[in-house]
Amino acid sequence: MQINGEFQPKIVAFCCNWCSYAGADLAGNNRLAYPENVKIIKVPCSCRVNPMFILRAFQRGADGVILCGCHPGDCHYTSGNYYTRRRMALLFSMLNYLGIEKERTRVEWVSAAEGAKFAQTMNEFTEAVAALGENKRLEDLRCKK
Amino acid sequence: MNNREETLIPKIGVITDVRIDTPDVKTFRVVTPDGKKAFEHRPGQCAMLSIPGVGEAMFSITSSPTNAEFMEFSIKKCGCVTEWLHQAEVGQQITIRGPYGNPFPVDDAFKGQDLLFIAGGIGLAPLRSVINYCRHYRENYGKIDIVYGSRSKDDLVDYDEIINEWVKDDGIDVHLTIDNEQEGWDGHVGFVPNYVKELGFDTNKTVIICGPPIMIKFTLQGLIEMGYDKTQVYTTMELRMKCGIGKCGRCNIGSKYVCKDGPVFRCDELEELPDEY
Amino acid sequence: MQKVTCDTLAAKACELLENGTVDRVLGWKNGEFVYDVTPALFTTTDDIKSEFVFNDFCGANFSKYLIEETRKTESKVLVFLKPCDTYSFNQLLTEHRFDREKVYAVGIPCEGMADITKVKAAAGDGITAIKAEGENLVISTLYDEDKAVACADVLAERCMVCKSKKHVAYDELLGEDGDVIDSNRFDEVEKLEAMTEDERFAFWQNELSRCIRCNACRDVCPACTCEKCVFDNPESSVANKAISDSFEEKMFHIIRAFHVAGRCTDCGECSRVCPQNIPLHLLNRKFIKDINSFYGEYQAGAEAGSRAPLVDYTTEDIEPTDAVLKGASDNA
Amino acid sequence: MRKCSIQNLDAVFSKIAEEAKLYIPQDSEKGTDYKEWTEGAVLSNALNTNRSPKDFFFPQTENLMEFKTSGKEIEIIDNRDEMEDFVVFGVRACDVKSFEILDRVFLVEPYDSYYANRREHGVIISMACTRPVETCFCQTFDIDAANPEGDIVCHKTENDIFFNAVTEKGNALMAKLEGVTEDADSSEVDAQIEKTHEIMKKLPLANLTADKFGADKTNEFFDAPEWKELSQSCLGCGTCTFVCPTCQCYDIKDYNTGHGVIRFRCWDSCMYSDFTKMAHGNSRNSQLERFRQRFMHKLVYYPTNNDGLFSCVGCGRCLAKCPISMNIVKVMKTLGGKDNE
Amino acid sequence: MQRIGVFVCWCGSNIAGTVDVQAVSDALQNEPGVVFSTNYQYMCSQAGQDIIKNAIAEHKLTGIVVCSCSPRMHEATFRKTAAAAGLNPYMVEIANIREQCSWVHKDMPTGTEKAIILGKAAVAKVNLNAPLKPGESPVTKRALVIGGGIAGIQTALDIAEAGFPVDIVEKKPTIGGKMAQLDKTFPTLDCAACILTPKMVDVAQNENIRIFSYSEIEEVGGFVGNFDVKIRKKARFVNEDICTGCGICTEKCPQKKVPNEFNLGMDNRRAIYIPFAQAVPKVATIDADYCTMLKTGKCGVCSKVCTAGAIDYTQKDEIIEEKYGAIVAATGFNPISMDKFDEYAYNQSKDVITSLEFERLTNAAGPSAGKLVRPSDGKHPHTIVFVQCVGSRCSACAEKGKEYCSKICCMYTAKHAMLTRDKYPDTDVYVFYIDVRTPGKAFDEFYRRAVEEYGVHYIKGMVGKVSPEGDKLMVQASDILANKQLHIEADLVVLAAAIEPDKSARPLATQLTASMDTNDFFTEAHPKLRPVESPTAGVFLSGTCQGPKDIPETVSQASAAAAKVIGLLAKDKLTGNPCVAGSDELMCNGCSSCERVCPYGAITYVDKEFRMPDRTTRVRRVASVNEAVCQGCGACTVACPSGAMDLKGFATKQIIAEVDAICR
Repeated sequence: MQINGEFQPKIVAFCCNWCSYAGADLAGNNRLAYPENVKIIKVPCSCRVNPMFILRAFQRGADGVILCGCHPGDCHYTSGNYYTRRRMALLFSMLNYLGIEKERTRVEWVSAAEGAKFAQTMNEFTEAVAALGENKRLEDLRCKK
Repeated sequence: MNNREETLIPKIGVITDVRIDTPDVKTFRVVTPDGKKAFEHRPGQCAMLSIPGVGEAMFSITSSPTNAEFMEFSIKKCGCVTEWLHQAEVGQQITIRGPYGNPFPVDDAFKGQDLLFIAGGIGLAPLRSVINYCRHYRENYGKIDIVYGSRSKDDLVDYDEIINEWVKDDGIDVHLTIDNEQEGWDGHVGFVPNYVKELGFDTNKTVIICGPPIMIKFTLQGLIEMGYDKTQVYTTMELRMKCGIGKCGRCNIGSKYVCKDGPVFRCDELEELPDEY
Repeated sequence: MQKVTCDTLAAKACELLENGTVDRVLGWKNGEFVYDVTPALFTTTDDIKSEFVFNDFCGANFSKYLIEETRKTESKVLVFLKPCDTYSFNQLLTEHRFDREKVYAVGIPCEGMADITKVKAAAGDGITAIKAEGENLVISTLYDEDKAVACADVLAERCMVCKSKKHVAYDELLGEDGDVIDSNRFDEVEKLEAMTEDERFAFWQNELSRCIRCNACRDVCPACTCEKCVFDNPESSVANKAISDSFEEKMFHIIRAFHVAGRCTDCGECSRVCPQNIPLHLLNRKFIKDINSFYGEYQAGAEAGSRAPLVDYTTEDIEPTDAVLKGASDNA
Repeated sequence: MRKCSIQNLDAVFSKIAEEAKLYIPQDSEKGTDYKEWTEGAVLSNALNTNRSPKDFFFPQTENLMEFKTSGKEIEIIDNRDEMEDFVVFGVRACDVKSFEILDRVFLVEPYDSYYANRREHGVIISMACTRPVETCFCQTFDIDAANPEGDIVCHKTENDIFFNAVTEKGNALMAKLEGVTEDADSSEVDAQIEKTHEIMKKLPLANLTADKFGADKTNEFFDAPEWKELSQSCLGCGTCTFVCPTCQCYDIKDYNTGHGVIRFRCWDSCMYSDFTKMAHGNSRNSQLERFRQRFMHKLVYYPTNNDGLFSCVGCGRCLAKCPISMNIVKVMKTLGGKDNE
Repeated sequence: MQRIGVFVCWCGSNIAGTVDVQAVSDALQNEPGVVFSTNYQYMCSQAGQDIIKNAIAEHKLTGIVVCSCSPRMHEATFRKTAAAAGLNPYMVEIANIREQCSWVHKDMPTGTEKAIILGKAAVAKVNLNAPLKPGESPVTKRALVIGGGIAGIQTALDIAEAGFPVDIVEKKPTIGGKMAQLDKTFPTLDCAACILTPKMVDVAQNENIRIFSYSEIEEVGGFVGNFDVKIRKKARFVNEDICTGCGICTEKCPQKKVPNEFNLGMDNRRAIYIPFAQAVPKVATIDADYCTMLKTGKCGVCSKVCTAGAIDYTQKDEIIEEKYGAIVAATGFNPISMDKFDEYAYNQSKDVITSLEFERLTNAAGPSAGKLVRPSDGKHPHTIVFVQCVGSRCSACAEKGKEYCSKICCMYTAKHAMLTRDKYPDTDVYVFYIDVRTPGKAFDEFYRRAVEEYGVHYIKGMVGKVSPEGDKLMVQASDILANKQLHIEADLVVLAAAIEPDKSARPLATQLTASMDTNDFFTEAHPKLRPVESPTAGVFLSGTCQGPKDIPETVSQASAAAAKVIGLLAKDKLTGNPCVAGSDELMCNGCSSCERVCPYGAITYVDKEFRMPDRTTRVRRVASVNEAVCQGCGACTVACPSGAMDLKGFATKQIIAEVDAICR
């Protein structure tokens, strides 16, 4: 997708309802701008995100997927983000093993008080994905416009 | 590209009327966007209706071929396509292709015969096209008896057409029954197979049965006890059909494809086929 | 050449049938050719005597059959388990997939099974007979005279890097028990990891593009025992029956590997049955290697009831971003 | 009969490639498959390819049409692009026969236009077999491996390749190859055919006969007790149906791409548990019924509907690829009575 | 097909300023399922909610999407509106186009486009929503207060006042907390003990309140309304019921050299001690680390002299299990350690003390019996220097101290300065400050009295260095207003140390699954609208554990927390969270993966009979979710390979529909 020439990546962010979604709200309260390529999906906890959702996002045209959760130890459900950490560690390592650029996927722990960190992470991540260019390795041609 | 007719590519149909027959059966009237019938069909044939993204399913065409303006389908809600159709409103477009299956032999085996239609529940839908066809060409056929039963009064499909038209026609006897007692119903109460035995028809009739498999099984036994021969009894089958043109290989019983060689079978033909169904 | 002979197994099977401990035996029967061995259920001793077979081609892992077998009757079924099968046996027990009392497991030692593609490559085509003599196989073919091939050269890949000759679950053991071998079974994975991202993508694109989605890998895998697979279930919105885009073959294999991660015992059946010879075991081994390096050595099925890594956690686990770097650069 | 030396076979290939896309079987360390010919591609002399050439005419997935829905309206788009000509070289006798079997399914009224579209644009150059293997049993279905059918029949001898155009499509293509081929008599070819027939007689499955089966034999085999033992260890995977050159069953599915719905057709396997699953039940519930359906269709149902022509060509792929080594030969031997051995 | 209504809020100009709301509502009009789409200035206003109610009635809507502010703000409001209009409250989805769109993207076209996409995602989700009914769980009518300072005491008293039983768990041998250590309190200068002790006595005498002193929280399980807590009652080797608090043992105990932490180590106490006279419960405690009897087994003086025979050396730690409906965190604060501030020579000279130590020095029950003396030589200090903001308001990059203002130091330093000048008119008092913050009632007048009436030298400037020379302390400081350097010879330097949460707060937060900010203060559910509740349902915050505050604020917050607890305990039934997990029996393999990942143990296994197609029945082990215990985290839905386990409200189909809508 091109806007005024340069490539605008599509980023899907899964945010956990208790911490990172609140962090995103805080970034909004403090008017901390981050690129509009990022679209946030609210999930009860980061451990609700199934690897199928991440692959589905790439299939339907996303160029980068970031998963935000509470800091380990802070999870509202005590152990949710520990499981996320294990699952995503293995999944990302496998995706990279299959040759998919490792900068396309990322996990970030953002607490409800870290609005600035949320905005900064989104800026960083969008730049990293924009640098990689379009997602050619995990795309589904049928879903392309 | 060859110009031969594309079999798998459907036409567009518009639902022009939705009539609620029973709590889980609705009758849909379908025409092409420019108001005409999608295609001509023979009594007992079926058509593949589909909603893009939901799926495709085979439904018997319940309106008679003599009806020129539209085609009707009585559909019971029991799967994802039927569920979606039951939520559809008038004006909703769907896709339709067909006609599929070989029809009831109305112009040869049935001609001049006394006919006995036995239907259970939604089973009336495929028979309604034949009944109305025979009523249209009333003179070609002898006496017509209709035995139709259902779970309860409000499960009788197409109830008002039966009461206002069929009953009033001369030479047509309609025998309605429901499975168990219900106030506001003074007709017969009991299962269709027993009711057929009770009525005791003479055995020169050609019988057409359609309904749940158990009903067909017991009714068939009853008829044979009454002296009927298997060659006089016709039925339609209900199997999973995908392509509708006898190629995708899933609706076969033995070497016969229900969608191409059926769905209408004479009971003796069914006899030869293995009882896979 | 297997240490334990076919007659010892047949004798044991007949003995257990006669004394009533079991009422049926899961064993092997000859297929069409000598290398074509079919898993079979024997109920009478003379069936066993006439048709029971055990040779270098009995690679099938029986533990998955036990799910259906133990549901049929109340009586016990005899099953012969090679060392790698016993790990799947334990893993299925951990997941309560079959009733342990209804199984009488006999552990049999295994010197490694032959891979028919390697045999055909070595002996040329038109194989009419294979006889095992000492440490090699004598293969007679239509076109040229008999050829002797060393067993070691035609061993299946999973047997060359066999991870353990130790039986971890059995009611009775024929022959003595071996022990765990620290084989270099991750060399192949490390070779792939050493490649660049583009090379890896090209490698997997070429391999996975040949997949015909016949589900053989899923239907034979002892860790893939769902009542209804998520890919066969239209309600799951990821239902996928055929590959109509290169993405879908990656999706199927990544998600299948993820579902068995931490539960796969690396028995190699998926690669054995793949009609397109895709090295599927390299996907599962990558997960095993990562689990070992991130969360400590873990062998699925080593002991029944153990907690698989993906349903466990510690508060100090490695962060995903470092995990990707560690996963890729472990050997570089 | 025309011939050319093996050395300048590449010249023939490049000539053909000018006319149409050329696919030849090429080796890779993971088996042999049809790949598009490019300069310097080496023709494999493996007996059979991993995937059968059925894929050229009846691909594993094929978009039928696309729907665009907005509100209550539906628009149907048939976005098939014009199929250009292609040539498949090196097809063995069994695979060529499979096309005839598929033709009797798809080219019969009601007409399958997708298959027909590909069939018309495809030219088959078949290659006679010289080294059949133990899994071959094409002679059971009276297919002559040494002298296959096809638009152009090739015979590869010691140092030459002989071309024998049969159909007019074949002749049309041969006409274009005048420059690179020369006239030849068929003596060398006949000798080779004879030699191959000798080898065919020595194959392990040489005297496997199918005359016990055939049209209208349904009731004889339907209730046979042996089905239980034959199907007991079948996994219900789709390998045998997907490697088989004559399996014709397909499924029609819709895929929502976010901006439209693609209706596509894909191979389906009667061995799958949900093959006949309906809203209110499944007519083949157990693996025995599904297993029986597959082999009854090959050996009884298809011949009944196609005047005796069996729907198996004896290529041996299912023998080699079945995870539990259960296949049609074992079924024929078990059901066909002891004299079949 | 659902009939969905879309309502786009302007939020005044907050959204309409950078998002073309009309374009959004038009674009969403022809999304599948949408039958009505409008926009209005304030959807959350009464008028806005009426628009929704009328639309539901008029268009017979089955689901509504509100594109407005964050669901954390008004999801509850719009759910109530839908319920009032007869629609199931869980058929409502919120698209967050304010905090996550209009406020963070300035450019109108792209902002509008993103708002439309977020709207489409919400519509896609509502299309697949099913009406949910929240489950109900009983409420244990008992509250737990963790921490016995003024905050805990006030909360406990108010809850008990409403008739509910309360347990206070205090890790020290007595309740009273920091306030018990203070002398006077600003701005009214009334004596801390005089206003605290009566409340402590009330607590002791209130039959609804049980005090677990010298105890800690071992483990917290369960969820709101049904917490089950394990309390570790540390062994104090004195039988509480028998000990009368006479104190003879505390005089006779031979082990005299135990640093008295009540006086911050400025004097010593015995191995068996009562922290201070008005201690509640007034019961002796044996300090296990110093008692020779416990260490070596040779002594036992205290048991000999104890008339009541209350000493019991064999007492062990005791674990008490109790069920609670609500938990209040009141863990209080501590001054930060001065080790990192060596420029003030706190560790070199005994005469450099913190304000709390100054409180003890001026307190009649303190180490110097109320006489203000120098801790080094006991002489009266003639020049005292107060240094403000020690460790408070430090910039983030200074690796020591806290970024925030500790709020109470300006006032208590003014109090110290005024009292010192009042009691010892001959002493010079200097206060070095950055800003003097007196925001409370009668605070500024109090501070001006200290300056005008009592002649305290307030100097705006920073103290550069304090170097002990001989028995004097050379204070180098700068006076910003007069712009000159000052060198003062001080006898005593008092540092207004910053305050930080008690060390026990962090582990407790993990136990309670309550979230904390980077400074270990408990995070409140909403900084402005819900300051006394933690995001974790059933956990409330009282006092400085939530942030620095003085005593009046602490007490008011304590009562607020009590009010919230009373509100919760007054209910007989708690409507649970309906978005809980559920398993499809037909597809469940019974493999226990979900049972292992469930943090609440909400999943159990039952054997169930299934009729197979060939009419045989088969018994299979399938999962069943206890909807009252499940909190809806969703860990089990990913652990389940076959997708049998799904989460109501966040089903796999719904999330995938959202992903599709976003990436379309």
